[in-house]
Amino acid sequence: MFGYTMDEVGNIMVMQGFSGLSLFSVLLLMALGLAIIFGQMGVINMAHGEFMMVGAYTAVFMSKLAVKYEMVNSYFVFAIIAAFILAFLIGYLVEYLLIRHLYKRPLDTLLATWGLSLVMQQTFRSSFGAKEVSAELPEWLLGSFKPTADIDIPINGVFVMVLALVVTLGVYFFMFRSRGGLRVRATVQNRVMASAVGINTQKVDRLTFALGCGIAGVSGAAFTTISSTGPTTGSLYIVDSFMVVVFGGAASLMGTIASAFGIAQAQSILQFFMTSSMGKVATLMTIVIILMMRPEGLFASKVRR
Amino acid sequence: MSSSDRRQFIKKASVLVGVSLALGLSMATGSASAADFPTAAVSTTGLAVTDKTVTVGILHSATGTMAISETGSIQAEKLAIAQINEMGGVLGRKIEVVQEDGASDWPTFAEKSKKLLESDKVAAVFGCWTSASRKAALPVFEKDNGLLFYPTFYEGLEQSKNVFYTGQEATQQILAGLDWITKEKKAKTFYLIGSDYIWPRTSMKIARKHIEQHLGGKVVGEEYVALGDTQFGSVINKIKLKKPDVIYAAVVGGSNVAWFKQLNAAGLNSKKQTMLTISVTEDEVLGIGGENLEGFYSAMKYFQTLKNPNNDKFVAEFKKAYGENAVIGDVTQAAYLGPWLWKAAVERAGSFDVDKVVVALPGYEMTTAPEGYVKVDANHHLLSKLRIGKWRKDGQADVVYESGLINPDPFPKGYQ
Amino acid sequence: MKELSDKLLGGRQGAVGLAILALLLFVVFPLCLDLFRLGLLGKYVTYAFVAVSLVLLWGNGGILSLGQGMFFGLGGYCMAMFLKLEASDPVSTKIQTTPGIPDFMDWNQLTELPWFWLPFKSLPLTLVLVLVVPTLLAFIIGYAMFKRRVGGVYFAIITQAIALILSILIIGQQGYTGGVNGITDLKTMLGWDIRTDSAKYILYFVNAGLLIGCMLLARYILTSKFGMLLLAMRDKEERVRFSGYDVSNFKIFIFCVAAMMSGIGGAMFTLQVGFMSPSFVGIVPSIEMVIFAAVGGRMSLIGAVYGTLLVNFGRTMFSETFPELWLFLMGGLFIAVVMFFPDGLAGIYDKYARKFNIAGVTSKYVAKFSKKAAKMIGEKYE
Amino acid sequence: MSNTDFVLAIEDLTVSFDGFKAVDALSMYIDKNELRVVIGPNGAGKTTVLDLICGKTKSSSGSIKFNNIELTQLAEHEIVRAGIGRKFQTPSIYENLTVYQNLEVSYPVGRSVWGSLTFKRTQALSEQVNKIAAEVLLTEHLQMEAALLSHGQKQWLEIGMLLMQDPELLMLDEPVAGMSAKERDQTADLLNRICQNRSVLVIEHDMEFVKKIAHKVTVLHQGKILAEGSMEKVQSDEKVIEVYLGH
Repeated sequence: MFGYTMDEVGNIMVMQGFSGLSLFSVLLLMALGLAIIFGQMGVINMAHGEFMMVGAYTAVFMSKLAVKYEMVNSYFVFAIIAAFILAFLIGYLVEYLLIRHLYKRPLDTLLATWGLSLVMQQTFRSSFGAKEVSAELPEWLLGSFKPTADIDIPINGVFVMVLALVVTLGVYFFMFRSRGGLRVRATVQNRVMASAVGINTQKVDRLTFALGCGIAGVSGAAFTTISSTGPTTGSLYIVDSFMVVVFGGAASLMGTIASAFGIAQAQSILQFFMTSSMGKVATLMTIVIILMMRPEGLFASKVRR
Repeated sequence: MSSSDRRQFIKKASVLVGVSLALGLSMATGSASAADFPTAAVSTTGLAVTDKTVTVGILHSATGTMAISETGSIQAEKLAIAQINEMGGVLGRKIEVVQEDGASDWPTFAEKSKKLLESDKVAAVFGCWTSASRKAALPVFEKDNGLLFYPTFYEGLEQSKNVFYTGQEATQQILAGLDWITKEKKAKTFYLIGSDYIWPRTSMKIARKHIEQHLGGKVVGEEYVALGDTQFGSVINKIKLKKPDVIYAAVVGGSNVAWFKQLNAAGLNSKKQTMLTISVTEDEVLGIGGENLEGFYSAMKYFQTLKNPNNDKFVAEFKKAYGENAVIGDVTQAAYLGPWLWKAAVERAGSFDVDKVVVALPGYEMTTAPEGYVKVDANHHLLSKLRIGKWRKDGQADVVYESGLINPDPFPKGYQ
Repeated sequence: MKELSDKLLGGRQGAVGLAILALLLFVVFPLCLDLFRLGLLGKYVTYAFVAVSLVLLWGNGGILSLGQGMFFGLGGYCMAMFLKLEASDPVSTKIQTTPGIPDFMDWNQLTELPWFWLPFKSLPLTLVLVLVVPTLLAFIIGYAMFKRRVGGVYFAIITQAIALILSILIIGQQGYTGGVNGITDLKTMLGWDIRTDSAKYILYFVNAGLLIGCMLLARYILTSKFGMLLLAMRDKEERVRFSGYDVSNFKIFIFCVAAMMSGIGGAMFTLQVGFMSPSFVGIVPSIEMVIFAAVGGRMSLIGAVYGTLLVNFGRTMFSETFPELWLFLMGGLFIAVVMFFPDGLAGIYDKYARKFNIAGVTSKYVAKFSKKAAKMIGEKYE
Repeated sequence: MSNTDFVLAIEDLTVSFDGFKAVDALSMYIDKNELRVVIGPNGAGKTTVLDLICGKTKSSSGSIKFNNIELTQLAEHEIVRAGIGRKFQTPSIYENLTVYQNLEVSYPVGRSVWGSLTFKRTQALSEQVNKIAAEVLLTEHLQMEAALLSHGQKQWLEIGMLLMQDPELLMLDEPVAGMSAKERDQTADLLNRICQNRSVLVIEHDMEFVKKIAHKVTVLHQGKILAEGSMEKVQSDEKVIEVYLGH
């Protein structure tokens, strides 16, 4: 076929399948935090990418410490936990100072968080410099698995995939199997009723927002293994994240997962057969056209409005 | 004369010239001073020249996305100006600097150029980094008859009376590098990949013509990624399918970091794959991480590890000024040349007037450049060498090849 | 006639406000600022077109478009294409492989002008296209979205994505568009050199005049029944629909008007700055223009203009003195406006200044001053 | 089927949300100048029926004919222009506009984009506004911002806005919710006046109020008609007592 042996084509298909899955987990990690904040709470968090960068810079910072104390092989797990905690705390603070005053004005959250993203970018720049930085990665995160001589499975891809799975399961169990999640869902569905039955909705809001930010932090830390860390890197993620969430039907977690999968496969295949930048344009264009025909997203159910 | 003989010769010559130049200068500063060059005589077009000072402009992005790249250039230009002032300035006048921020926004570059030229009346501007910012500012320089020293290696296809290009144009950076890798690595097949904008596309066009028409090689793939895209999975698989002898890369910015990280993770490290890139300098390594670059090649005219007395001194002073951890990339060095070239031209012309300076500079041979000997061509670009650096894990490169002097050719016939 | 003038000026209060703005733009600034600063101001004024369009669309209509930069850019590109063709005559491009086409096309191996460049050989056609191209795109987007009742947040996000697509396309198709460098080195318009000092003055006044014109049009729309319906739709879209109005048509119309105004701004930008690049098409400029409108006051046409001018002057001043602080200030300002002054400068003015009838008092001085100023201008240009 | 006599003829109307049939094979007919009240327990499908008639919800099957015009395929604004006005459960008025402007927006002239841009405020308009304002007892508040009205006045304003359109069929969803006893009486009078030359369809819970106004009552239960007829007849119906009036 096209002058290649069947073996070669087979190997490429395996690896191409893997890069589709890997892109899927990247998009999913990117979008999960936003799916909670935007999908569940209706807050348009334009600083989402910057919260990811909080995580990324935490990882970079931890790696510097790790190099100093010779813990390069084990620090990354701690870095991810630290990234979660730090982003969670900042998110908590931001909700308290900013977001809670704006719940009735969703478009204004967009503008205010855009302002926030500028401030955060400059903070990164002032504290870590304008240049891109990179985290010292442990040996076990580098290189690739080789199930056969001609197939390479990137370890960092696998790592991101595993992390995406863990975080998704975590979110799922929290939202649908715990009392905390029940409170969140109750508050989202009917704020007045929830507070009437004794749920502290303000607290729930704050924790939900902080949780979304925390997850963004985790994904940011994970992405230091596959891409860059700089003051403005966060802005690269924002459109993709929103596309995934909106395309999935904002309020549905399953929708987010399915849409991340769909977009990842489409982009991965299109970028294989077209040039990369045209593949990206074609993907975005498809999403926009589908959204124009089905504005409620792919996975919203029909209800009396 | 073999290349090593020649290097020897140039080294000796440069030491000699350096010494004599230094002597000459000390004489100038010692006895001459500004009094020998009355202001009315050296500045007839209303530039900001007084009996004691002359004002120049620095115009780079201190904020915004391009600040990452342009910071080094600002530092180098300021260092050069400080050194010149220490030596007594230009025509006995201390250089004063007006620094403007282009804020990574192209119209701002045009507007700040206008301010520097029309309000501040600066005698020269050292600045711009991206082609887009230069293209935006260029009409202003041409209209107001200003003087710009532009440091970045770029796609060529431009030549202006009002601009001197201290970095390499595309053919200088590309042709010799491809020749070397074809010979050294017996490369026959090439895969070209770049960010999707004008510099990579022009560079790849030249590379493709050279490979196909002069080297007898074959281009098996040509790929462009959107600026800022960080997902390379599919691209890497395409490369694996084509199995090129050499990947020839010009990916920039955040994409560049993702490209190297993901390439390594996909098993395409330097043990298995030869890559020659024209978009990685010491500045980029910080973000990419030395471990991801180790063993790959860059084609540049300058690397920080270059061994010559000029460079040793330059690196030492740069680190003294900006800290031990400061790194110096190709563009930073090119930016450092700007003020020195301007000083030389002014002294040759005996005047700050742009029209005279512009005529005086071509033909000038500079022996004190950290990169070694350079000469200003009539087309306002520099004759310079190309080096191939092999990256080490610590983020520095070993220079494994050095070409002869290459003539700049911004409008290459047969490559358009 | 009385009714028409009321509609255009928005009553006495509106007329005074507009008169003060016109006085500033036409008399005070040209007298006080040197040509360099005036050129900057002219550039900011082109952004004000977008801010005014956002007052219509977002402040009054409740439709937040994060893609206004796209229309600004399209208008600008239309104008730039005309100017570029004029600058690429066969004589001045004789070193090219194919003389007579723009330089970037030649570098990209194009040997003839692409078909969509052909209309831009004619100035009248170009002027029409400056208006039509942005409007048409807005119509297509608006028709697709509003007929399906996509609104609010979704509209904002989708317009943002479209702006991103357009900017990737422009950057990627550099043989046709000039790529990331944009269309540069524009010199003359029908032989008239747009870079000379006198041309700068003329363009500035044309620009300011067009802005006032757009504001009058916007004022007319807002004071007509259409304007009342816009407000009504913003607050209770459902009710308007069940009062017998086809809401989507109204939204499409106002989106098209806003796009057209932004396009005019873009074309004037190209003329004054001398180039156009994709950096005006993407997400960041689009959101920044929303910021301008928000700072000035999303409900106030005049406020939005002042907001645009102030934010941009602030940016210029700050980036000259404290570049590091600029983003903090801009971000902080934006948060503060959204949180504490949702109606922006105009809101603050309404709250405090109107108490003291500032407008009434100033209008007297304005009348006096304008007579003097007119005299001065006369003398200056004699 | 000839149903020319009826203003509104609903036949075999069904709508389901994800399998749940909110309205199930419903048929209902309304005469000229009739004032019909629909009652039923929560979730019986009352509001959904109004939504279906005015086009807010699209039916799964069945037909709705208004003066023999099929409504199910029309857009909302076309249904309104055909002559149907609808008041929502919670008062739906433009809080940021004055009472006068609220009424003006509802004036059925200048309904196209161009028409609204060239619309002139005529003598006829102000006369109509004043007449309607008097009808709904808001003459004194014409220049007041609508947000400042009392809850009852807001309900009246919305009715007034509908009257501006002069509809042939007026549909009111719980028009007296949140009103004082006096206001209820005034509203009952208002409704009795305005059904002189049009049909009115009302959803209401308040039985006292229903008694005052209803010509005929329809009882809905689980998307189906449980009973229909005069108030007395319905009140004595055993099934009705069981599901609704009983508790």
